Amino acid sequence: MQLLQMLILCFVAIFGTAVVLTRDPRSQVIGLSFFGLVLACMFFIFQAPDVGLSQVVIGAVALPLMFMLTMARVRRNTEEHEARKRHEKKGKEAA
Amino acid sequence: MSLSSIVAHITALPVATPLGTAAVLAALNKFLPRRMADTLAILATLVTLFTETLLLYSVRSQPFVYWYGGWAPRSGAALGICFVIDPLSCALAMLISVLVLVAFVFSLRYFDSIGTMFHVLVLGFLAAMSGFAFTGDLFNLFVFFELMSASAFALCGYKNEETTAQQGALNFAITNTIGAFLVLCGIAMLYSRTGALNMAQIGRALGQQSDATVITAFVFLLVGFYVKAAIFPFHFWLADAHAVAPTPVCILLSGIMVQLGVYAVARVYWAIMAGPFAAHRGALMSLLLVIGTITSLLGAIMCFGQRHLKRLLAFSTISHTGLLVIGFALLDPHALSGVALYVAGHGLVKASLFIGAGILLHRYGSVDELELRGRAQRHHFSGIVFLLGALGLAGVPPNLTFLGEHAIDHAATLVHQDWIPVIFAFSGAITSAAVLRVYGRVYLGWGDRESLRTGKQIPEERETAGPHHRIPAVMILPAFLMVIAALGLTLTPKLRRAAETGAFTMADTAAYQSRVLDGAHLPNTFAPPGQTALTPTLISTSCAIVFGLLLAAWSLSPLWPKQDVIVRPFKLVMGGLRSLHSGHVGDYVAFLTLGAAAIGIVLGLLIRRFGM
Amino acid sequence: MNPRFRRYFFLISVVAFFGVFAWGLHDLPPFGHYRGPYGDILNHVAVYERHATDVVTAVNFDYRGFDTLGEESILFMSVIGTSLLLRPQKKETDNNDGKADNSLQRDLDESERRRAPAASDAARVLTLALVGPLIVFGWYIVTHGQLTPGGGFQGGVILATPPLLVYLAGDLKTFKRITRQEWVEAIEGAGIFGFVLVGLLGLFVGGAFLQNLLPLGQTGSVISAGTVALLNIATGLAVSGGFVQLIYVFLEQTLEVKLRVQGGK
Amino acid sequence: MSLFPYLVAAWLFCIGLYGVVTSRNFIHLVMCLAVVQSSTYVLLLTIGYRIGGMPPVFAGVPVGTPAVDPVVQALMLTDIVVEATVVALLLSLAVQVHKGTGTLNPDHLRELQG
Repeated sequence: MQLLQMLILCFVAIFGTAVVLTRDPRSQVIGLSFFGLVLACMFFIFQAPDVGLSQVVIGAVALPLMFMLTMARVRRNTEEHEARKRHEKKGKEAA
Repeated sequence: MSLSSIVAHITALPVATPLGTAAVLAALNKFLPRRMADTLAILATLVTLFTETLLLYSVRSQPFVYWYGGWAPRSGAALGICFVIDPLSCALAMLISVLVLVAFVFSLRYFDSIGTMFHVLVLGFLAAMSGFAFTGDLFNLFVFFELMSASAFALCGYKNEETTAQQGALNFAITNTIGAFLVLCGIAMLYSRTGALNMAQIGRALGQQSDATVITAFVFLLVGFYVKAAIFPFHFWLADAHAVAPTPVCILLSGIMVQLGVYAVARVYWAIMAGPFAAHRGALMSLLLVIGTITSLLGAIMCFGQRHLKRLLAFSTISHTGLLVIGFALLDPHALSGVALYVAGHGLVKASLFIGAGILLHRYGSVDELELRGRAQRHHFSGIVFLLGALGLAGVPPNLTFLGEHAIDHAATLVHQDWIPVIFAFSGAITSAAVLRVYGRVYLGWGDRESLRTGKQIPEERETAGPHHRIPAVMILPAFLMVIAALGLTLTPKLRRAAETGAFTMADTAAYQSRVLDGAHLPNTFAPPGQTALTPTLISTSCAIVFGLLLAAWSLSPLWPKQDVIVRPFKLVMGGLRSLHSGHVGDYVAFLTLGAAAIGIVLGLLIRRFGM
Repeated sequence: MNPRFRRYFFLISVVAFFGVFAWGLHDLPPFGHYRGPYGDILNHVAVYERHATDVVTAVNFDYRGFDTLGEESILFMSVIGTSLLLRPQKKETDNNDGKADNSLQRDLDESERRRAPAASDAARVLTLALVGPLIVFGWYIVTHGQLTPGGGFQGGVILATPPLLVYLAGDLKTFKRITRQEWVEAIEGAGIFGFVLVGLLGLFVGGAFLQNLLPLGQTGSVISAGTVALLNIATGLAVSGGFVQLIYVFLEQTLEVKLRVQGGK
Repeated sequence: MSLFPYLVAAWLFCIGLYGVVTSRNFIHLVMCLAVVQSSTYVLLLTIGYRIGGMPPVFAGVPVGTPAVDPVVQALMLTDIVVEATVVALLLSLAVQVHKGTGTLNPDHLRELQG
């Protein structure tokens, strides 16, 4: 039992570090959702089912979803900027 | 039934009323007309203010403790959450409500209608700050801290067209969130040690022991709350956030939220840490005096170097919060009463100064000192706010700030820290000089446009709709009422005495603990009577205002050195200070880490190695 | 500071910070030896006093119920704050006229369509079939908070997922209809207001804010633990409304074009 | 050995801060903040743990069986809500910054200097 707890704590430390060191947000968000699951496992192992349940719904689902939507929006922004630039170019050429 | 037992029942209202009203306003977002929302929000604030007045009246002789859910403690162990109603927390809550009321009244003329969201957030902010002032439970303090943050972040980024506003809010949010995590770590460590979350119970369980855990936990709480209070080296976010927030929000952030960070540390110290640090007061005092002095000087110097009016006022807030920390650092109830008076005086004055800036923005569409030069020459009326505000910042009698400074000076002489009035004079002089310079340039048209090229220029759009050629009464009136209140309240008899009673009651740790845990009915603790000399404070404040006037006049005169001939060392120092305030959140967090580590190491060494 | 200098500066600070942290931690009671008394007292009395078998829920909604009011308000304020921050900027709403802008709009719509593949029918059926069970499950979690792990918060989040599934199934119209802002905001506000109301009723009936005012019922039955159940439902409402709005606001950010096009027809 | 779980919490705090300071993208930065926050979960969870304790749920178990601390779990529930909300606010601010400036890199945002 003790061993299992130490093991999961090691996992938490490793996954947390990995999330930080992943510089690309797109892969990082996958790491984050795994990290959320590992945390949830930790809560169950440490006899905290209430917290574990919340962590599953928040940490592993809701948070990554928000991150992904934000990134989609940011990508759209960039596309919009570029599209606008292209248009200005076209307009100039036409003139 | 006595009055106080009836009044006890309304203790929950300062939190419940704003939250309930906020819920209604949010639910009816799409259906309520704007004026209706204004009315409801102002009504809720008035109810809160009225409740707090009743509470203050009922605790004038004896504080009481209110247990939520009726969970009174059993054999000295708290089961639930309590509010501790004592004179100082009531007075603080009243100040909060007054400023929120002013913010609502000012925003009656606020720009685009976006439903009721602004009202909802400000009401949430009000509930959070009231709860923060009253609570006697450490984790509850954290909850209200976070509620305060959540509403403040959103309010700060309110102008979502302006990218600087979003950046300022982002810096604010990131640094304050890390501060909140530090607070939570501190709470966890204290909980692990004592098995309690009630402040009185933690204090009693700790007794006199001050081991590594207790010291570290206190350092974490201190740092977390001082991030909110914008104390060096955690102050960087404040100018970014305040410079860009809408005016009514600035009133709340600068007028009271920042000072609540100082209050939280004072509350934690006297409820929990007075015992453990009883033998180490010297260590804590010297550490905090150093931090407070640096903050105050740095804030004052940066304040004078600004041309963006709101940023200038924001740095002045940093400077004055540093003074509050100096006052608290004396760890003496006399000084605490001074801090309380100073908070009230500064809150009123700073709020009216921000309104002054808001009026200029409304009338002339700018808060840039150079752009505004001479443009308000025909509107001297609103300029009086700046004049009186400058006097308040310098602490000229009969301002509340003068009373506060006097109490702090008195406590300082008791512990032989006679240099403290000098710091007060310096900060007062520089910050009031900055405000007087603004007055001279904007309202009198003195000075030229070139002499102050250094400061940051941030474009700012008008916040208000409607005709801009006149200044609405809802803007100018609250500002006048507040500066007059800061002057008039001083003349009320016994105010000084009442503040001392409040401070001595708050600082009476043993009485606090038995009130909360044993249900003891103990009267307020009264300060020993005695007259104190006014002379040092009078000298200090008159120096402040004289030097302030001279400095302002010099900076507006042709004698003021041009940018390229400024003496080299001064230029270097200013350049260095400026580049520290880089607007880069990574820098801010790095400084936060360094500050937390340094405070921990210094305090630990002073206590363990040097036995202070 | 340049990035390199910042990194070194920070590394030195953080080593010192870690030292301070570890110094504070080494004096804590050793791991695995919780000493109480707060938790132990509650573990002993909560079941008798509250007739709730899940002590965590009893703590959250009764002993420390006031904290939970604050917690729900934090959620509430940040949902309102998020929709305030992400409200359409003026320049975004103003650019719909003019020929050039229209063709720009068409361009953007085109790229949008290319990126989002339509859901297959099988996927739609499967996703929509999940909606019913999820609602039942969420409701179960909300109402059994005092008995088993779970409660208003966890159930509320689960109850917020069906609209998301509807969106995933590609049914934008229904998604828009069930996430009408008026309703979502009303549900959210009702949850918070309900919490405050239960508290105030406790004040008038029992004598203290949030005091229990209902019979405690039979330990182990669904209707037990008095106000805890009511507060769970209020929290469930507030949380589900809050998360639906949160998801909606973020989705709206990515889907501005799509929603605008479909709404216009 | 009895200190190890606490040190994991301290480690997560520090590594999260490292990510925040060196981040070149606000979205990355917010995820690093989530890691800092997870440090508080670990700390709260481990200080309330009792070896051999069961969960504080007494459905079908007699009261008096050794159980872990329910209070820290209640605190962590609050903590998790706080995380979700702070993340939502920060992300919306980041989106707005990107809308206005076209970048998410803090190194490129220098409008607030001085």
